[in-house]
Amino acid sequence: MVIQCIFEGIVIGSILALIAMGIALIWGVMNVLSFSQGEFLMIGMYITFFLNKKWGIDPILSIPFTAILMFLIGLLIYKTLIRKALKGPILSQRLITFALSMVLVNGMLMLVTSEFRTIQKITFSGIIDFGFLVISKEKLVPLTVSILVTTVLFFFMNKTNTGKAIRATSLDKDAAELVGINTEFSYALAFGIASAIAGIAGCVLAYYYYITPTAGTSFLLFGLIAVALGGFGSIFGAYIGGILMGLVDVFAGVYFNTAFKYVAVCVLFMLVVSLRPKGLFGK
Amino acid sequence: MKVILEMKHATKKFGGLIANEDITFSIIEGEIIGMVGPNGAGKTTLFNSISGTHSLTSGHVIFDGTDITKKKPYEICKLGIGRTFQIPQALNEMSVFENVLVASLNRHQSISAAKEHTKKVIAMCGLASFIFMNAGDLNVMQKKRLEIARALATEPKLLLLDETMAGLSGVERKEAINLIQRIRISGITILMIEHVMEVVMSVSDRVVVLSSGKLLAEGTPEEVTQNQQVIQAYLGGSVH
Amino acid sequence: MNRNAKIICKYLGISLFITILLGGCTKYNEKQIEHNDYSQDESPISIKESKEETVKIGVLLPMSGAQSKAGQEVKAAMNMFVDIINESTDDIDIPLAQSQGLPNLGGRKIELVYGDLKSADTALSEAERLITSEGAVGICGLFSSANTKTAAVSTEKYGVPLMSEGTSPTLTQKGYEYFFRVFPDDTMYVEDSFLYLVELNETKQADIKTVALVSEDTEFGKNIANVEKECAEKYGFSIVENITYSSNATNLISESLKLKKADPDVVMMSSYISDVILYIKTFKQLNYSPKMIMGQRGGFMTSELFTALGSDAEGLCSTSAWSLDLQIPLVAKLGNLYKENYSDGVDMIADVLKCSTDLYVLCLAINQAGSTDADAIKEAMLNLIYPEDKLFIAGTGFNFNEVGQNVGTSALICQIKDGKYQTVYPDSIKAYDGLFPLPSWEEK
Amino acid sequence: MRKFININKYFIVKFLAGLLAAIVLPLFIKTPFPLHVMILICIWAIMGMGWNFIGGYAGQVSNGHALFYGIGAYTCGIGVKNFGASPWVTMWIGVMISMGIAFVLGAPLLRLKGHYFALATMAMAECGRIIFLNWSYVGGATGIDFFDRSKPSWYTMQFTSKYPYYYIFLFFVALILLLTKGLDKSKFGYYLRAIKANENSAQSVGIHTAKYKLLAFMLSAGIVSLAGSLYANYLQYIDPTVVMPLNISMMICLVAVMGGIGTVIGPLVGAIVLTIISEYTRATFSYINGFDLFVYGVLVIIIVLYMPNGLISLFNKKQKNKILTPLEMERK
Repeated sequence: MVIQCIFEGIVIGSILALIAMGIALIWGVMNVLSFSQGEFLMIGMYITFFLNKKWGIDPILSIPFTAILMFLIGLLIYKTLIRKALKGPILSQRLITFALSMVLVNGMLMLVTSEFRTIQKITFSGIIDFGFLVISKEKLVPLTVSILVTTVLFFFMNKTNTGKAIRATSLDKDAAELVGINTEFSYALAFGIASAIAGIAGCVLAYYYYITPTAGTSFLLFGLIAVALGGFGSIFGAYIGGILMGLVDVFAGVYFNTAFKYVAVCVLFMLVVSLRPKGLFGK
Repeated sequence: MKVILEMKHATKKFGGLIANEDITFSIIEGEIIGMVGPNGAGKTTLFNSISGTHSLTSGHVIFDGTDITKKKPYEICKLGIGRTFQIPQALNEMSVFENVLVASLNRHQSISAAKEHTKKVIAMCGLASFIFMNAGDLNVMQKKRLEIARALATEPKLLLLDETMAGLSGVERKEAINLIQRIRISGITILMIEHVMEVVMSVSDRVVVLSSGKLLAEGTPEEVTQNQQVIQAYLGGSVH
Repeated sequence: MNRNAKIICKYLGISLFITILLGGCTKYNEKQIEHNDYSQDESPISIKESKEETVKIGVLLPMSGAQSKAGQEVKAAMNMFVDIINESTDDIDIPLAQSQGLPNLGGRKIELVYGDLKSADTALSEAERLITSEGAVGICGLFSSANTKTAAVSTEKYGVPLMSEGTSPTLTQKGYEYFFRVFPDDTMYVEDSFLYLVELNETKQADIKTVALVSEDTEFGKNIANVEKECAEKYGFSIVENITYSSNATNLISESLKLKKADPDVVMMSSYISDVILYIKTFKQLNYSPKMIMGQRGGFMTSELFTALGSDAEGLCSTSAWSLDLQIPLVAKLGNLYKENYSDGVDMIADVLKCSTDLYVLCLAINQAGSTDADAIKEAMLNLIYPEDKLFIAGTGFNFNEVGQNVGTSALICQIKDGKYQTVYPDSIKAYDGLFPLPSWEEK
Repeated sequence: MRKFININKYFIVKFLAGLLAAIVLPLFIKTPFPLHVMILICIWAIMGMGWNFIGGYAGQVSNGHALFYGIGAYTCGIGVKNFGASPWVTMWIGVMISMGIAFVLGAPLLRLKGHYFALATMAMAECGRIIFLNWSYVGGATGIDFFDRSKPSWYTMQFTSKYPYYYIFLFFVALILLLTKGLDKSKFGYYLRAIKANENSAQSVGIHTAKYKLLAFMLSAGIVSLAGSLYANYLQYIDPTVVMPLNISMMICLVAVMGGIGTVIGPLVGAIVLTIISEYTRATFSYINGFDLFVYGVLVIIIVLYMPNGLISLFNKKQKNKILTPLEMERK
C-alpha cells in the first residue's frame, strides 16, 4: 500500500510539476502569477484529443506537435496581450491572466461544448500487477515525460545561450539589456516555453483524465502552490514542489481523510512558507 | 560631552562572511562624524546594524543610554535615529510632500501639526518647488535630498547619512554641505558615510576609518590623514 | 456655490446614465408591477393579466460550466414538449397534444424564456428576473437541490410555481407553497437500491454483505450519503468505508486505494460525470474491479457516460426514474421523436425527460386551471386529472400531496448493457436480468 | 477626532450629491431586476472597499478574502437559524470573528511578500471552504437556509420587498465610504501607503509595519465579513459553494483594481461597472453556452489593460496635470 501510494503520488506530482514549471518560468522571468496556465493545459488536452480523433495519433506522438502549437499560441497571447499587460501594475497583470483564463474556458465552451471526452485510441495501456504494486502503463508516460522535460529545460536554461539570456533577464532586466540581451525576445520565449510545457502536460494528462473546458482549472491552484512551495525561480524547486504535493495529496487521502486531503496540502504549504517565506528551495 | 551612540565590539557575520568585526567607537552629542573606507569595508552593514535593519551577531549598540542591539528599525527610529539609504528608497507613487509627511507623523500625532512640520523640513532641505511631484519622478540628486528630508522629519537626535554626496556636482555639493551644517546647527548629531574626501575633511569633527570590516583608525581629519595605516589601506593609491 | 451645483449636476447625470443602463438590462414588458411592501397575505407584486398571446414559462439551465451539455439536452427536450403542446401532434397521444396551445386558455401558446443557472445565487436572481422582467408564470429547469432552495426564495416571494427535480428530501419539508416535484426524492431512490441488493441476495444468492459509500462533498452527495447510512442499517448491510471527496478533483487515487483496500461487495456512488469518468479510469488502472457499482443518478445518468467511457461503462448501475425501455408504447414514441428531431441522435435519458416532464405537467396544470394565477395552478396541480393509459413514466400518475411531492411516481434501477440503460429493477418492468458480479477488467 | 478624520467640504458635497442620487434612483425603477443589480453593486462595493485597505492601501494583495466573506455569511446564518438572533447583532459578531481569524492568520502570513502572500491567502481561503463544506454544525454542504416567509421584519432583516435591503446596504456603503475617506488622509492611511511603497523605508521612518499591516488586514477582513453577513440576509440561503469559492476572492480584487486601488471611490466605481457588465452580459448573452462569461472576460481584459490604474484615472487625469498652488495643497 505504501509503495503504491508513493508511486501514485509521484505520478500525480509529475503532472503538477509540469504545470508548476511553466508557472515558475513565467513567475521567474516576468514576475507574473499566471492564472491562465491551467487553461493552456486544457487547450493542450484538446489538441491531443482532436489529433487522436482525426488521425488516431497517440498522445505521446502528438507531444511535439502539441508543444510547437502551444508554443505558437503562447507567443500569440504574449504578443497581443501579456506584453501590453506587463506595463501595468503587478496586480493588473495577475487579473488579466485570470480574465484570460475565463475567456479561454468559455471560448472553448462555445467552440466544443462542455461535453466530457476521453481519448479512446491509446497504444500504451494495460496494467502490470505485482500484487503489492499495480503499475498502469498509462501512468508511466507522465512520469517519464516530466523527468525528460525537466532535464531538457534544465539544460536549456543553464547550458544554452538563449537559456542563459532568459535567466539573465529574470535576474535583472535592465542589466541584461545593457549587455545586449534582447529582453523582449526572452520574455516572449519564456512565455512560449511555459505554454508549450503546459501543452505537454495536457498531452500526458489526456492519457487518463477527462477532457472538458473546465478540466484545467482544478490543477491551477495546486500548480501555483507547488511553485511557491518549491521556491520560485528554480526549475528544480518547482519539480520537487510538484512531486511533494502529489505525495502529500495521496498520503493524506489514504491515511488521513479524503475529504480533507486538500486542507492538508494547503496547511502544509502555509506552514512551509510561514517558516521559510521563500519556499523550500528559494533564495 | 554626552555620548550619544556607543558601538561595543560590534561584529556582524553573513554566513561565513565577516562584514564587521569587533568595532568599538562612540559618538558625542552634536558632532559630525565621517565614516570612510574602501568599497566593501562594511560601512553600510554597520549602518544597517545601528538602524536595526538587521541585528548584530555579537556586540552591542547603545544609543542615548538604551541598548538598541536587538531593536527593530521602527523602534530605533522612535528612539531618535534617522537614516538615509545609499540607494534612495523613496516612497514612489507618493508625492514629495507625502513622503516627508509620513516621516513627520513619527513625532506628530495630528495630521495638521505634521503638515506644518513637513513644510518646515521641506523648506530647510530646499525641496519646496517639488512638493507635488511624484517621488518616483525625481532625479537622483533630488531623491537624495528627499532621503535627508525624510530622515530629518522624524526629528532624530542622530542622523545617519549614507553617501548623500555621491554623484553630485560641485555646486550641488556645496548646497549639500550647507544643508549638513544647518542640520548640525539645529542640534542633530550626524554620522555620515562619504566617499568624497573633500566633504569629509571639511565638515567632520572626527573621522572613523573602516577597512575590511575592521576599525582602522579614529580621530580628527588631520590625525587620520596622517595615520600611516590609513594611507596604506585607503589612500595608498594616491599618496606617493 | 457654483462648484457645488456643478457637482450635484454631474452626479445626477451619472445616476441617470446608470438608471438607463440598468433599465436596459431588462426587456420591459407592458406589465405593470405594483409594489406593496410588507404585506404578508398577498404576494408583494401582483402581475396584471396581459393580453399577450403566449404563456411564458421560465426555464433555468446551466448555460456555462461543466453541466452545460446536460442543459442543452434538457432544452431540446423541453422544446419538444412545447412543440407537442403548441402544434397539434397526432401520433403522440397525450393530453394537450391534439390541440394547438392550451385549449382552456383560448389556445394560448407556450413560450419558454431562459435564464442561466451558474450557481445557487444566480438561481435566485435569474428566477426573479424571469418572473418580473420576462413575465414567467412558472419556473422549471435543470436544478440541483441547492439551486432549488435559492430559486424557491424568489418563486415563493412572487408566488409562482416552481417545478424542480432537486432530489433532496429537505425540499418538501420546508413548507414551500408553490414547489412541486414530479419524480422521486433521494429517500425513494436509495431505498430502492437497497431493495435491489436484497433481491439479488434472495434470487441469485449474491451474498452481498458489505457496502462502501462514496459521495462528493456538495449537497447532492452529502444528502444521499445520509440516506444511504440509514438504509444500510435498516436492511442489514454493513458499511465498510465511507468516503467523502472533493468534486472536480485533480485525482481520485487515494479514494480508489481506500476502496480497494476495504473491498466492499457493492460500491454506492453519488458523483457528477467528471468524477465518474475519473473513478472508473482509476479503478481500471489500479486493477480494482468492484463486484457492483451502484450510482445515484448524477454522473451515472448522462449521455456522456457512454462517449467518455465506452465499453468501460458496461455494467454500471444507477437508480433512475425513467428509462427508454419501459414497456409503454408512448415511451418509445417520445424517445424516437426526441432522438430524430431534437437531439442529433442522442438517446433521451432520464434526467432530461424528468426536467421536460416538469414543464409538461406545469402546462397541464395551467390548462386545467384555465388561468396563470399561481393559486389556481396550485389548486389544479393538487387535483390534476390525467388518464392513466396515457402515462409515459413509471408509476401510477401525477398525484401531488400537500407538500408538492408526486406520490404516484416510483423509482427504478438501470444497468448499462450494450451502451444503453436497461431496467433491472423492479421486477415488474425489468428489461433484462441484472449482471452480478461484474467481470474483472481483463474479462471485459 | 479632528486629527483623526480629515474630510474637506467638497467631498461632503460630492458625497451628499451621490447619496441623494443613490436614494432617489430606485424610485424610478419599476422592476426588481435592476434593483437586484443595485443591491449586488452595494455588496461588491463594500467588499471592494474592505479589500482596498489591505490590498489597495497597504499593497498586500490578498487573494483569499472569500474566507472572511464566508465567515460573515455563516455567522449570520447560524445566529439566525440556531439561536434566533437578530442579524443586526450577528453581523457584528461575524465581524469580530473575522477580525480574530485575520489576527491569528495574519501574523504569520503577512510576513510573506508579493505573490507568496497572495498564494498563502488563497490556500487559506481554500482550507476554509473545505472545512465549512465538511463541518456538519454549520450545515456542511447542505448549507443554511433561513428563508422564512412568515416573518418579514426589521428585527429579522427579512423583507418581501427589495427596497429595504437596498437602503440598508446603501447605508453601509455610505458608512464605509466615509470611513475610507476618513482614513484616506489620516496617519493610518499614510502609513499604509508608505508600507505599500517601500517597507524598508517605512520602517526607517518609524512605522511599525507589521502592526499596521495586521491592522489593515483585520479591518478589511471585518468589512468583507460585514458584506458577507448582508448578502446572506439578502439571499437567505448560504452554502460554501455560494459564499466561499476561489472566484469570489479574485472578483473582490477585480472590483478594486477596475475602479482604482488605493483610492476612496475606486472600489465603488469598480463595483458599479463590473456588476453591470456581469449582470448585463448574463441577461443578454446567456443563450449561447459560455458566451456571456466570454464577453465578460474580454471586457475585463480591455478595461484592466487600457486603464491599469482603474476607471478612476479617467476622472483624475485633469487634476494630476494641474499644478496646485500651496493654498490648494492645504485643502488636499
